[in-house]
Parts: sequence; structure tokens; C-alpha cells
Amino acid sequence: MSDYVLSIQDLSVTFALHDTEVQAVREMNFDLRAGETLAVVGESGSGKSQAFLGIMGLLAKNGRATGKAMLGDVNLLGMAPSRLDAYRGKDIAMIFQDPMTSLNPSLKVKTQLSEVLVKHRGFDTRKAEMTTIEMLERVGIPEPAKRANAYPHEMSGGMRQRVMIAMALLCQPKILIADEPTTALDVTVQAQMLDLFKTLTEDFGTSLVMITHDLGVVAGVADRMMVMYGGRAVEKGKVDDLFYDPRHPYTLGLLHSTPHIAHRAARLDPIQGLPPSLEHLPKGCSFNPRCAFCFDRCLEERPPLTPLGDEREKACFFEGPLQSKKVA
Amino acid sequence: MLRYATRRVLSALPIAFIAVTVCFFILRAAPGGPFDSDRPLPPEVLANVRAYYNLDQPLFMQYLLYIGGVLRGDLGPSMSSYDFSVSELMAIGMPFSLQLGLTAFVIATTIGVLTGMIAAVYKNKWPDYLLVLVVMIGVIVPNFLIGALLQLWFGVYLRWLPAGGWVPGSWAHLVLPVAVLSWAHAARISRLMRGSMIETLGTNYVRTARSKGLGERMVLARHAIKPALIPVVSYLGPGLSYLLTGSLVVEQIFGLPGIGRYFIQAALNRDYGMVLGTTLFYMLLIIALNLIVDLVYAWLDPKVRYR
Amino acid sequence: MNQTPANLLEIRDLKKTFSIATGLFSRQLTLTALADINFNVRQGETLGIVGESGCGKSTLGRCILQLISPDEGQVLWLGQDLTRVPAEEMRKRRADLQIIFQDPLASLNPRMTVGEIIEDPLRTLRPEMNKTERRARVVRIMESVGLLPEMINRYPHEFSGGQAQRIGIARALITEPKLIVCDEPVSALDVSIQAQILNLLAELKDEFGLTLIFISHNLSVVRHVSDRILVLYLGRIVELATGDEIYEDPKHPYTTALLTAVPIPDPKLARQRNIDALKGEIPSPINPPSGCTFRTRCRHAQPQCAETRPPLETLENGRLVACIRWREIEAEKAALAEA
Amino acid sequence: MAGLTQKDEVLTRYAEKLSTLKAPKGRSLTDDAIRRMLANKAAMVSLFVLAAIVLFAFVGPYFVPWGYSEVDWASIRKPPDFEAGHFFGTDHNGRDLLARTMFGTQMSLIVALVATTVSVVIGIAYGAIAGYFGGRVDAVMMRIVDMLYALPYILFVIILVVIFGRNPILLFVGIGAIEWLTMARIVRGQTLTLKEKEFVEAARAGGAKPWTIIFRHIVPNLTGPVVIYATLTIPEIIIVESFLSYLGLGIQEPQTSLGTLISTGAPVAEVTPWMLIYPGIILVSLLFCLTYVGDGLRDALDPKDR
Amino acid sequence: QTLHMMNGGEPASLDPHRVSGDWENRIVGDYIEGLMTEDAEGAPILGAAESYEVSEDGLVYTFKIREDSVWSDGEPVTAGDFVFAFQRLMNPETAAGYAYLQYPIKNAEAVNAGEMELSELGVAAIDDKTLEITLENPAPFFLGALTHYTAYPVPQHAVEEFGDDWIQPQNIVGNGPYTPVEWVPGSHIKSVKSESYHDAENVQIEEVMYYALDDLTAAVNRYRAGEFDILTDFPADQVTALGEDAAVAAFQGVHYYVMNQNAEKLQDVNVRKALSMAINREVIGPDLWGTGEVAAYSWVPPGTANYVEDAFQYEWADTPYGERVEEARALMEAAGYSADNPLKLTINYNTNDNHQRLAVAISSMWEQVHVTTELSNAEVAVHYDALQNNDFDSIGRAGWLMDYNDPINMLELLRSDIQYNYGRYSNPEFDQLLRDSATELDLEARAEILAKAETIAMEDYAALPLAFYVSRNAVSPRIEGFVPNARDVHRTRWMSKSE
Ligand SMILES: Nc1ncnc2c1ncn2[C@@H]1O[C@H](COP(=O)(O)OP(=O)(O)OP(=O)(O)O)[C@@H](O)[C@H]1O
Ligand SMILES: Nc1ncnc2c1ncn2[C@@H]1O[C@H](COP(=O)(O)OP(=O)(O)OP(=O)(O)O)[C@@H](O)[C@H]1O
Ligand SMILES: [Mg+2]
Ligand SMILES: [Mg+2]
Repeated sequence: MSDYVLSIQDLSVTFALHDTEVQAVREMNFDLRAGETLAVVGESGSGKSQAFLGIMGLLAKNGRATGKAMLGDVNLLGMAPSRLDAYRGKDIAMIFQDPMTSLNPSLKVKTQLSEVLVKHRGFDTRKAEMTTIEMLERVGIPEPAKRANAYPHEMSGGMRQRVMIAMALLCQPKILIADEPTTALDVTVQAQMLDLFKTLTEDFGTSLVMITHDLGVVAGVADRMMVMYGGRAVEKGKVDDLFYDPRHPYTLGLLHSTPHIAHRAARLDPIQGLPPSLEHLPKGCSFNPRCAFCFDRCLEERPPLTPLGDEREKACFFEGPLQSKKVA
Repeated sequence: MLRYATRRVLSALPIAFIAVTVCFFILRAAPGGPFDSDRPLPPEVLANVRAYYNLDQPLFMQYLLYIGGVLRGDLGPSMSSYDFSVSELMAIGMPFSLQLGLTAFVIATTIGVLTGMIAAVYKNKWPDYLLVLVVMIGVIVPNFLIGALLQLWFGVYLRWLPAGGWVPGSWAHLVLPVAVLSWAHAARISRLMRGSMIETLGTNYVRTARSKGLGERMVLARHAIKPALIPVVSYLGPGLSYLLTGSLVVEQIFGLPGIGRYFIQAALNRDYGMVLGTTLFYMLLIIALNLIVDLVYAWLDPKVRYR
Repeated sequence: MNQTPANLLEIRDLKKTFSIATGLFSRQLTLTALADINFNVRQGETLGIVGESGCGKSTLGRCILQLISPDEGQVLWLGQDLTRVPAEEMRKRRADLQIIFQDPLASLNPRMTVGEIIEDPLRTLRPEMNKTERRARVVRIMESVGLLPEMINRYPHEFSGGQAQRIGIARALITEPKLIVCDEPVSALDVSIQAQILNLLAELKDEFGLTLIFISHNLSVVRHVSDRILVLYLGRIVELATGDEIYEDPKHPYTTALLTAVPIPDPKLARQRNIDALKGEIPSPINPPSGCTFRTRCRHAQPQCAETRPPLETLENGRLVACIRWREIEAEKAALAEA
Repeated sequence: MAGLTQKDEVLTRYAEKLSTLKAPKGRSLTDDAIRRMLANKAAMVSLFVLAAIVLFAFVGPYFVPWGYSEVDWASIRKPPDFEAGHFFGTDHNGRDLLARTMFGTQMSLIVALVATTVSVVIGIAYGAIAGYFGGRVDAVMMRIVDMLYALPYILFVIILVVIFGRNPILLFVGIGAIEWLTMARIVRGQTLTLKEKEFVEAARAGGAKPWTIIFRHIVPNLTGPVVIYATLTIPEIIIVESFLSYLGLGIQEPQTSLGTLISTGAPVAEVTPWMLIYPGIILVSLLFCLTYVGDGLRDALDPKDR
Repeated sequence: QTLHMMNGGEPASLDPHRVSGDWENRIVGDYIEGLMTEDAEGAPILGAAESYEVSEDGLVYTFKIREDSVWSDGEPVTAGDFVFAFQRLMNPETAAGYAYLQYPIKNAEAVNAGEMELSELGVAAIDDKTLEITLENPAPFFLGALTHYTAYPVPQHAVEEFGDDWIQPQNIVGNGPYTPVEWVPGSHIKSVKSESYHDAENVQIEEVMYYALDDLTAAVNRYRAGEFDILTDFPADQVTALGEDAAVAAFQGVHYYVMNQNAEKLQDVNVRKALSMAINREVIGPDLWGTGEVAAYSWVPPGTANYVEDAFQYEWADTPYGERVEEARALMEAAGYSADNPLKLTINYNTNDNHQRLAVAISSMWEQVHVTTELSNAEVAVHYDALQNNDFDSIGRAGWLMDYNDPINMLELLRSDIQYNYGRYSNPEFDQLLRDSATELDLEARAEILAKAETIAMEDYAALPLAFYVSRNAVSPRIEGFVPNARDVHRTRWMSKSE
């Protein structure tokens, strides 16, 4: 498995609730090559964030991750936090979804950023701060030297998000997990950020995991893509394949419901029905209540993730062609 | 900020004035006077003594005289000490109280914060239970008892430390008083710290800090401590003022020349001058300390603003 | 909707500055978050607001709702200036004016269950409802934003980002307001749920004449929902026009830049496309450039742009643009197209 | 908003079912807290011991041979003597220490309960209001607190006694009234930061009245420090009570309290150790239990923490 | 040699005209010496005076002041210093709290009340070393009264130079065996031996540390830690912890309960008698307090000077307690009280452990004679405020330590025109006897008159004497020359310390 920088095997994340357990991520598998960008898309609440928090050892107190997460040949899961710290921030960094609560309200931005450098790269404070300011400039914060002295609440949502990005990039980690890194950015800055990510992957061989809902972003940066539904990966493959030839009805549904800038439809076309409850997933395929292609087998049996060749996998029994509307 | 602080400092004056006024009249409303004791004075002597302290004047006149004195920087005489005025007594006791109080403050705050953090990290595990046990003794066992027990143990049985008294420059004499004084203070801080630390440790920004691989100690020391300190800091103002002025029991047990005893005894002795003096002093002290606390809030949580 | 729409909301000369302290005793800096903001929102329309991150969109939303008070200017709600309405009055108004916060998790009380959070505005603004009625409504609204009613007793931190966002949406919808300021309401949602929510909003708009102020970075979404679009740059309006006009015929160079940067959900196209992202220094609101604030990044900037602040020019059919060179740029473009 | 979804009727029925059904019924912080409290071993053991102490104090007196004020002239200051029925020994006056300890515990429990409640209620309300409204309100309210800190409270209590006569309620109020000051400061400090949180802004946007915001949104988020500080207040109250009683402002002989028993027992710890040890054990276990219960309560009231 | 003495309270002053407590007396009496001073047993001996003469009528005392008596700054002690001192004492402006102790001096009371000029005070300097004091009435206790600090000389030159600050350690001048050199309020006062003292060669202790310490338990601990040589008081319960070192001695003073004679329910003398009889005084000292205070069946402490041999004692004192209770109950029943209709009393006492125990015990004793009691304690100021204003329900605790060794000092407490007759006991016959005693020159006749007065008051049950005081000291075996005595005065000059 040495050609993969990160290899996830059978990752499950469970949360203990007062009377039950919620399994937020179920038997997730994927591999990540150096310099590759993997996009993770999927239903909101399908366990995207928790899967990666689990890998980083950052779950909430009631959460527990099982399985394996091989970073090179060390398993990150089940590792003592003190040992994990050698990898976190340095080899594997994460940009969190919620930039407001993820930044420390009582520390200056500068402090929060530069400490990574001090810790992992052994810089002295001054040099670390200089580097920090440079990095802030790269993520497009105006007047970075001044803004470095600001507290998070004095910044707009987008600025905070860029601060988070800068924080994760500072140590040039081997693996960067970006959890919806551009939601609060306007498109011009977003484009800048995506550029930045591209530079990273192309020039420094950083592997990027991009969790996002914006299919436009996926289309722009990702090499491969993983679609999640109800805690499971339901389809994986190269970006082009998935976009132009989705094999799972959910993937298809997603593509359909995307609003498009070029024309203005009266109504968007969402997938019918409610997302599933993770506490009691439907029997058989979790997507079956909302699936137009559902047949008897789907109600009884859970479709396994089966390889289709060319790095492509799907978890669906339906074999026929899905009426795919090409996205122009 | 500077303006805010200035305003607060200036506002201290009218408040101190009100406090002294209120105090003056409560004091006179309380039954018993400074010369009621098991040795009653014959009327003519009492008349002489009362005249000596202007107590024969109408109440309002006395009040004016007192305020006039205060404005001139004279806190008046103490009725239980002829040889020293209130200001002199306070001035003599202050350096010692400062030394004792600040030492205890620094030690207790450090210990309290540390133990609170440790307890939070090991929440509901044995280090937590143990620390709570040790630390809470300071609050649960009354300090006169702790004082007496320490005195017996270290002074009488082991003879390791002086059982009391004060020799300038001798740290040995400070050990036991500081221990008694700081124990309860440390306990309060530790408890508050533990609670808020647990809350802070559950926040997303602590998660972020952990994701940076800083190491748990760094996460605690840099990221969690500041937000967690807010309730602790709220307590520090009253806490320090208490350490500086409320060390009555410790002073009595160890025979120390601080100012703590004036604060309670003066009221019991109806030592009018002294009660007013201590009230004024305490008032200014607490205003100053609470001002500092309020400024520290803004440092701990930059969202807190001043108006 | 078919009558001459009344102005539900009018914003007049709105200005908001923040003072930020940089050190314990150092001088305070003033940051102008919003300046010279003037626009109207008609009954039943959706006004999209787009713009650079940090340009003051959320601040504008907050000012409209009187969650922060503007330094200058008026917020006229049905002709009444909200900035002068007494607090208790304003509180009652809030049944009609709601906001969906940008930061989903932070705006949820960590010690309340989701049910309580969503129910909360009802308890104050609809005192006539009883508990069961309120509950029923909460459940209904949760369903319609795609939250499972069984989650009703969970605490906010037990939700994903998108779920938290839907809680915020549910809370804003529950009082059946007349106007909702939506601050990035769908940024954390997957496209399917996003579609569901946008449809829901559209439905409400059609049926009840709900008015929306829709702040988003996702231009496709904005395009989809908005009747008119307001483009902000560094706290000032640079362009205001109908959705179609903006998308088909942007006049301000910043609007153009925005549109070209929109990511396209098509991998091949995306790869072909060569976005020329804006270059140049991003100006700071603490210390904005003289004249036109966009000039530091504008391809068409000329020395004269640095001299005067471009006035907001009213074009035919109420369209607004703040650029002194838009005609020339238009001409250049036309020339380019011909060539 | 009838048209919100097409499933209106179904949903209304669902909602009704929910409200009658057990499982997902409105689970509030309190229900939740109780459940989590039950899961906390230290707290449960402490609660159990507390219950035992309460029984000891309130039911115990019916089972002991001596009354708390009864003098046994035959055994003054005697160590525990099972034959005479003095299981804890006797005090200087020949009164049975067991009976007195029970009575004292009773008194202290009542005093602690009432005075703590008074101080917590005043402290929270005062601190939260000052902190939330801020500005001038805060300045005035907090300066009043500063002033109360400085005024010699003993005089207050003395004057209260003069005005209202000796009255246990006065004692509670008196103590509570002293102890709320720090509580108010802590609450205010927390409120200052809480009110800047976005969820408070959200509540405001939801049309909540200032009072609603304070008591529904801010106060529940204060429980951590409040519970902790309340458990810290109790020992203090017990000591203050004994001090005030000593000055003749509180409980009168032959009635007694734990604090009083301990302060009479402390100086003679070496000579007549039983006079300190027995009430001491009760006091210490009582307070430790309260501490652990307080911790348990804090944890239980923190939904994030499990 | 340094003597470490736990001295109790913080001195209010070192000015002999301003002090009022025995803790101050220890310091002041070590640095100033009056005409008379105390020997090791506390009995009056010549001090600054080398001889004295008393006139026939007992009204004029002439003192010869020691030639070698000098102030510590070298100035001679003169008769003028004494005149100055007495005038200063009586000067209303000085506001000396204890001035009344020297009221036997002619015109003293009037001068102190501001009704006469200072110069009219009956103290005069015949020459530099001769002093003449004229009394109002003959007073057999006057020589004893002169040992009191109110009769001390003050250095006129120093007082005139420094004013009220003359007692500051840097200015202070004395004529006694020691001179204070350091005063740390709240901690201690340090005095060192004065070489100019007339008896300096016999003074052993070089340096005295008088520690101020209010907490007696802590004091015992520090004593046991070896930090003190002498404890001037200790909690009775700790007597065992001190073992052999404890020195408990009878002390002239009485613990008593005031009975409010104005209270309706206490106006029946038989009720008062019953109350007195029902108290088992024998348990108070040994058991309740544990220091062995002697039961008081009379008003004047036994061993008081200038008094009759067989002083008054209740005739029922020797009746077994059980019988007494029977008798008392009978009296109460006769007065109309019964178990169902008990007499309701309140015992007021000032906050103190011993007072409390006593009150608890007495209330339980009284229960046997149909009395229900309520206890009510208050801090000293409040308690005495109430007593002095006769503002208490029925029973109030009080105590009296004799200022000088003479029965009149006790009996005066019951005089109807005196303010600290808290119970407002009033019997013209008693008052008349006291007045008679003042002019009676013959000591024995005077003693008889006073004894008669005591009997009257006691038979009237004017108050409830309970126990006579004891003094409690703990003295390290290293200290010699500490003699327990009834005055509880132990001047340092008689002591020595071995290492
Ligand atoms: N602490 C927790 N306790 C219980 N359930 C939790 C907890 N944290 C998350 N969950 C649940 O786990 C599921 C997965 O959450 P996750 O945050 O991974 O979703 P997501 O895919 O990132 O969604 P989004 O796109 O909305 O961010 C959600 O259904 C959420 O409700
Ligand atoms: N409380 C505050 N104190 C100081 N500055 C503030 C404060 N709130 C906002 N600002 C500043 O005001 C400007 C506008 O902020 P605002 O949050 O309105 O931006 P926005 O348009 O919503 O951006 P985004 O799209 O990133 O959310 C920013 O520069 C921000 O830094
Ligand atoms: Mg997520
Ligand atoms: Mg915003």
C-alpha cells in the first residue's frame, strides 16, 4: 500500500446517544495518492465530516472510530493523542467546516497560526509570524500584517475561512483535508483558493481531500470523487466518469438538483423525500425510499460497493442505464 | 479603553463617598457604642470621652466633621487605639498584609488554576477525585481549624516551623499562614477552573488546536486556558481583596500584624473611626480590583467591549 | 404580485462603522463596513446580494434587522423608520422580519434542544398558541427543511454543519415572516437539499408573498432565486439590476469578474476554462483606496478612477451602476466581440 | 403556512403522536440531566450518603435516648459511653453529643439550603441583568455590589436583628444576602461574554424579550460556574452561620448547628477529641458529597459533555 | 535573657491615663513606677516613693520621692511630675476612662466633671521630691489604689514636648525597670531593661516581648511550641495540655447574674431566692469550666482586705443541693408557679464560651423549679448597652474584677445611684450604710458597716453571685519569680529566666 499516502479501511464512526447509538460512518474505504485530489460529496449529515474527524482523532466525546487509517505505514486510529500529535498539523491537516467556532475567540489570529510553525518546523516566534503574514497574504487577506493582529470575531465569515485555510497550509502537510473550505468565499476569492490548492497538489504533491457541496468546485479541482449517502460511500470514481455517467441514482439526483447559472429554471429538481435517519436506516439499500429505480431486491438486501473497473465502484443493484441528463 | 478606565477610576470617588455615608449612618444606628464594655464608665468620664471624640455633637455635625477630615486625608482617630490614628494603623499593617496576601494570592491562584486544569483533563477519573478531595479541604474544613491543626502539627509536634509570630524577612514564619490563607482560595479557583475548563475542552476551537498537533499541554496552556479563565477571573477580584483584608482568623491564630482584624473587630468594637476607615479602604480596593478584572475580561474575551 | 409592488423596505443612506482596538492602550481604528447604502425591496420580491467576502453583506443584514444599529441612515419598513422604533415595538415587528444566520452552529443555543430552538420565536411572538400546536408546527417545519422529526430532542452539537443550517432556516420560517434576510442559507447543504429549500422558499414566495433578501456567494443559487441583484464591494453598492440583466449584461467590472469566476459543475468545461481571477491587492476596509475602491484590482482602471468616488448612476429601468467608465468598457467589449 | 408541505394532516397527526409517545417527547435539559446524573457513580454515591445524612439529621433524633438540650449531670465532657447512651460522648454541659450533632446537622442543612438558594437566586438574577444590559445599568449595579462588599455586613445583620428581632429567617436572608455578591460577579462575568454570542443575537432576532433572553438563553448557559460556586458557598455559609450565631445573631443555645459544634470542638481537639471528630465527620462528608453532587450536576447540565 | 510573654489583647495605648486593661497594665507597669508598686505577691510596696506619712484623720498623705528616681532620659522624677500626672488624669480633656479610680482624692470627681479648676485637685508638690495628696474621705485602700496605673507619674517634660505622641516608642520615657523600644501593632511590643532604674542591679530579665494574641487556643499551641515563656490566660479546657505549667489562682472578682429588679416577675424576693438556691454552684468551676472557680455564696470575695473575718454567706450554702431544690421549688410554688405555669425568663449573656456553658447549665438547673428560660447572647457592646440601659428581660450576666482590694469596690456595684447597678437594685438602708462607711475612720467599725450592707443586699437577693474568678497563667519552668497571687499582678522585675 506504499503508493498511497493515506489508506482508509473499514472506517466506522459511532456516536453514543442517551439511549441509542448512531452510526454516522459505516465501513468506509478509500485510498489517496500523493498529489491527488479526492472530492467527497454527498448528502448533508451523511458522515463526511465525522469520517475525517475520526481519522484525525478529533471526534466528540461520545464518538468512537473503528477500522484502520494508514498514513504510510502507521495506523492513526486508536493511537494515543500524544503520538498522534507528531502527525497532526504536520503530515495531515484539516480545514474545519465551521470557521467561526473553530477559531479561538480569545487569541489573535497571528498567534493561532504561527504556533504550528513553532511546533512542527521549529521556527522562532518572529520568523513564524513573518511566515504567517506571508501565508495570510497568499490566501488573500488584505493588509495581512494588520489583520494578523485581529481577533476572529473582527473578521467576516470569509476571512475567517481563509484564516483556517492558511492555518492548514502553513506546514505544507502531505495530506490536507478541506471540509467545505470555500462556502463563505465569494467566487473570485474562491477561484483564488482553488488555484492555491491546485498549486499545492501539483507543485508540492500534497494530497487533497475536498469535502464540498459545490459540484462546480468538484468539477474544477478534483481528480476523483466519492459520493456518500446515509453514512456510506455509494459511488466512487474519476470525476469525469461520475459527472457524465453517474451509475448511482443518488449521484444522478445530485447532478439534477444543481442550479445552473446559465439558465433559470422555475423549480429545481430535488430528490424526493427526506434524508434517512442514521438511527434506523431503511432495510436493504438506504436510498430505496427515495429511489426511482428501486426494485424488490433493493428493499431486502444492501447493495455492496462493487468495483466496475477503472477505479470505479458503486453500490447499487440497478444495472440498466440511468437516464442521465448531460450537464452542459 | 483608557477612557473607560479613567471613567471608572473617577466614578470611584462618588461611590466611596456614598459607601462611607451609608456606613456612617448604619454604624450609628447599630446598638452599642465604642465604650460599652464589661467595664462601664461613670457618666462624667463617659462625657469626657465622648467629647474627646466629638460624639457629643449632633449626628449630622459629626458626619460633616468626618467627611471634612477625610477630604483632608485624615481618617480620624481609632477608638480602640489612642496612640495611632486609623491611617497610621492601616499604614503600619498594610505592608505586611500585602506581603501575606499577595504571596498567598500568587501561590493559590497558580495552584488553583493548575489543579483545576488537571482535574478537568482527568475528569471523573481518579486524579480528578483525588485533587477535589485535597483541594476542597481548604474550603470544607474551616480555616481556624486548619490553622490550629497545622500549628499543632508543624509547630508543636514536629517543630519544623514557627507556630506563629512574625519576624521581618523570615519566610519560615509565613509558611503556615500562607498555607491556611491560600488553601481555600486555591480551592475556589480550582473548582471554578475545572468547571469552565471542561466546558472549554468541548469547543470546536480546542478541536482545531488539537488538529494542529500542538500537544495536549500546549492546547491547554494556550488555547483552553484563556476562555476558561473567565469565571475564575470574576472570582479573583473579590478573592484578592479578601486575601488582603479578610485574613482575620489567620492573623489571630498566628499573631500577625496585618490589617485583617480591623475589618471585623472594628465593627464589633464599634470603633467608628476604624470602621469608616476600613470601609473606605475596602471600597477603593475592590473598585480597583474589579476594574482590573473587567479589563482582564476584555483580554480574555476580546468580544467583551467597554462602553 | 401583479399590482404595482409597494416598497416593503427602503434603505436610506445607511452607514455602519466598527471601531477596532488593536492594543490595550493604542489608538482605535475605524473600519467602514457599509457606506451610502440606498435601495428598496418590493413586496414579494427576492433581492440577491452578492459581493466579496467581508464587503458588509452580513452587516447589512444585521442592520436591517436592527440587531446592530447603523451609525447613520434609515431603515424604512412599510414607511416606518426601524432605527427609531422603540425596542418593545421592534420586538413585536420581529414576527415579520426574520434572519437566517450565516454561521449555523454559533447561532444555536448549545443548551437547548433543536425542538426548543425552533420553537423559541413562537413562544414569544405567538403567545396564543398552545404547546401541542407549537410542537406540531415545529415538526412540520423540520420536515419541510429536511430534518427528521426524530431529531427533535438532540442538541446542536450533535448535528452536521448542513443540519445545523437547516435548524436555522426552520427557526426563521416558523413565525411566517414577511421578510427574511437569508445570510448564506444554503452554503452547507448538499445540492439536493439545497434544491428542496430553494423550492420551499419559492413556494412561500408565491403563496404568501414572502420577501427575501438573499445573501450568497453561490451565484448560480442567487441567479436562481433572485428577482434583482445587488452587488456590493467594500461596503458600497457597485451595481443593482435584475437577475437577467446582471448575468447577461453586467456593467460594472467587478460584476463581470464575479461572473467569470463562477465555477461550472462540468469537469471538462471547468478544465478548459481559464479563469482570470482578479489580480492586485485586495483593499482593506480600514484603509480603503481613494476614488473607486475597486480600482486596485480593476483591469480597466485609469488614473482618474483614483480621484473621485464614482457616483451611483441610475440607468434606464432603475438599474444602478457605480463606475465612471462603464460606457467606455461597454464599448471596448463590443469592439472586442467584433474583432 | 398550510401549503408548506402537502403532508399537513399526516404531520399534525405525527406531531400529536410525538407528544403522546414516550421516546422523542420534548426532552428538556432537566430530564436529560437527571438521566445523566443517574449514570454518574461518584455523584450517586454522594447522593446516597447525603440521603443518609439527611435521615440521620431529621429522623435520627427519634431514636436516641437523649434530647439535644438535656443535661446529664453525671457525665460532663465524657467520651463516648454506650452504657449511658452517649454514643458520641457529651459536651461541656453534659449534653449528648449525638443528639446535638443530629440537631446541628438539621439546622445546618436548613440554613445551607435556604441561604444558598437565596444567594444563588439573587446572584443569578442580579448578575445576569447587569451583565446583559451592560453600560450604565451594569455600572450602577456593579458599583452597588462593590459597595456592599465594602460595608461591614455584621453591622447590617445587627441592625436587621434590632429592627426585626431575632428570627431564623433573618439569619438565612442575612447570610444569603452577603453571599450573593461574588455569585453575582461571576454570573455577570459569564454573561458579558455570553451575550456577545451569536445565539443570543439569534434569540433577539427571534423577538425574545430581554428577560426571556436572560432567563431562557443566558441563564442555562451559566449553570456550570453557578453550580460550582454554589457548592463552594455552602461551606462558607455554614461557617458564617456559626460566626453570626456566636455573636448572638443566629441560632441560640441550646439549639446548635454543625458550624457551632465544630468551632466549640476545635480548640479542645486534643483534650476532648470526640467533640470535634463526630460533628467533623458529618460536616466533612456532607460537604464532600455536596461537592461531588455539584460536579455531577455540572456535568449533567452540560449537554456537550458525556 | 528575653522573656516572651503572651499578653492577650492589643494595647490601646501605652499612656497610663488612656489604658484600661490588665494586658496594658503589664507593659505600662513595667516602664512606669508609681509612688507605690507591687511586690511579687501583688501587695503594695514602696515604688518611686521612698517613704510616706499619713495624717491622723487619714486624709493627708505625704510622700518622699526617691532621690535616685530618674526618667529613662536622665531627667529626675519630681513631685511636679506627679502633680502634672494627676491633673492630667483628671482633666476632662484627657478623657481618661479610669480617672474615677482616683476619685478618693479631694475634688477629683468635680475636677474630672469639669466643675472645678485643675489646680483645686488635692495633689500638691511641697518641693521637688515631696508630694502631698489630700483625700476627700479617709480611704484605707488608698495606698493600694496608688499602685494602679492611674496614679503613675508621667514625664511632664516629655509630654509637653511631644504631646500625645510622647508614648511613641521613639519618644517614650519611663521611670520603671523597662523601656518600650518597639511596637508592632497586632504583633508585639518590645521593652528592654532600663539601666537608670533605681533597682536595676536586681532586675534579671534583659528584654521583654509582650505579644498581642487574641486567640487563646493558638496561644497555647505557641506556648507548647516553646515560643512563649508565660501565658497570661488560657482556655480552661486546655488546662490538661499545659500540665504542671498551669498556674491557677483565686482572683478578686465575681461572676454574677443581674436580676432585673424592675421586671414584674422578679419583684418577689422569694422568687429571687428560689432562683439563687436552685443553682448548683459547685459544678460551675470544676465541671463546667474545668478550672476550679470557687462557688460564690456571698458578694465580697473571700480574702478581701479591710473586711470582717466571718463575712456573709448564705445560710443555705451547706444544705445539700437536692434539698435546696426542694425548698426552692416550694418557694416557687408558693409564688404561684408550677410546671404548667412556669416562670419565663431570658438569660442575656455576652458572647463567650464560658458564659454560654453557664447559661445552658443554669437554665437546666432552673427547669427543676418551674422556670423555663430562653438564652440570648450578644456581642459585648450590645450586651452591655442593654444592661446599662436596663433594657433586658430578666437575667443578665455580668462580672466584676476588683480595682482595688477593698469591699467597697464590690458593694458599690449595688448602690442605687450608680450606673452599673444594672439590676437597678435599690434599698435606702443599703445606700445609707455605704455613705456611713465613707466617713468612718475606724477600720473595724467600717468593716462592720460594710458587712451589714452586704448582708442586707444579699438577703434582698439583689443579684446572683455565682463564682469567684480565678486567674489562669501558664509559666514555663524556666521562669522563676512568678508568684501566683490574688491580684494577678506579676511584675517582670521579680522574675528571672534560666536557659
Ligand atoms: N456528537 C454527535 N452525537 C451524535 N450524532 C452526531 C454527533 N456529531 C454528528 N452526529 C451525526 O452524525 C452524522 C454525520 O455528521 P457529519 O458532520 O459527518 O455530516 P456531514 O456529512 O459532514 O454533513 P454536512 O455536509 O451537513 O456537514 C449526522 O447525522 C449528525 O447528526
Ligand atoms: N464586530 C465587528 N468588529 C469589527 N469589525 C467587524 C465586526 N463585524 C464585522 N466587521 C468587519 O466588517 C466588515 C464586513 O463584515 P461582514 O461580516 O458584513 O462581511 P460579509 O460581507 O458578510 O462577508 P462574508 O461573505 O465573508 O460573510 C468586515 O471587514 C469585517 O471584518
Ligand atoms: Mg460536515
Ligand atoms: Mg457574512
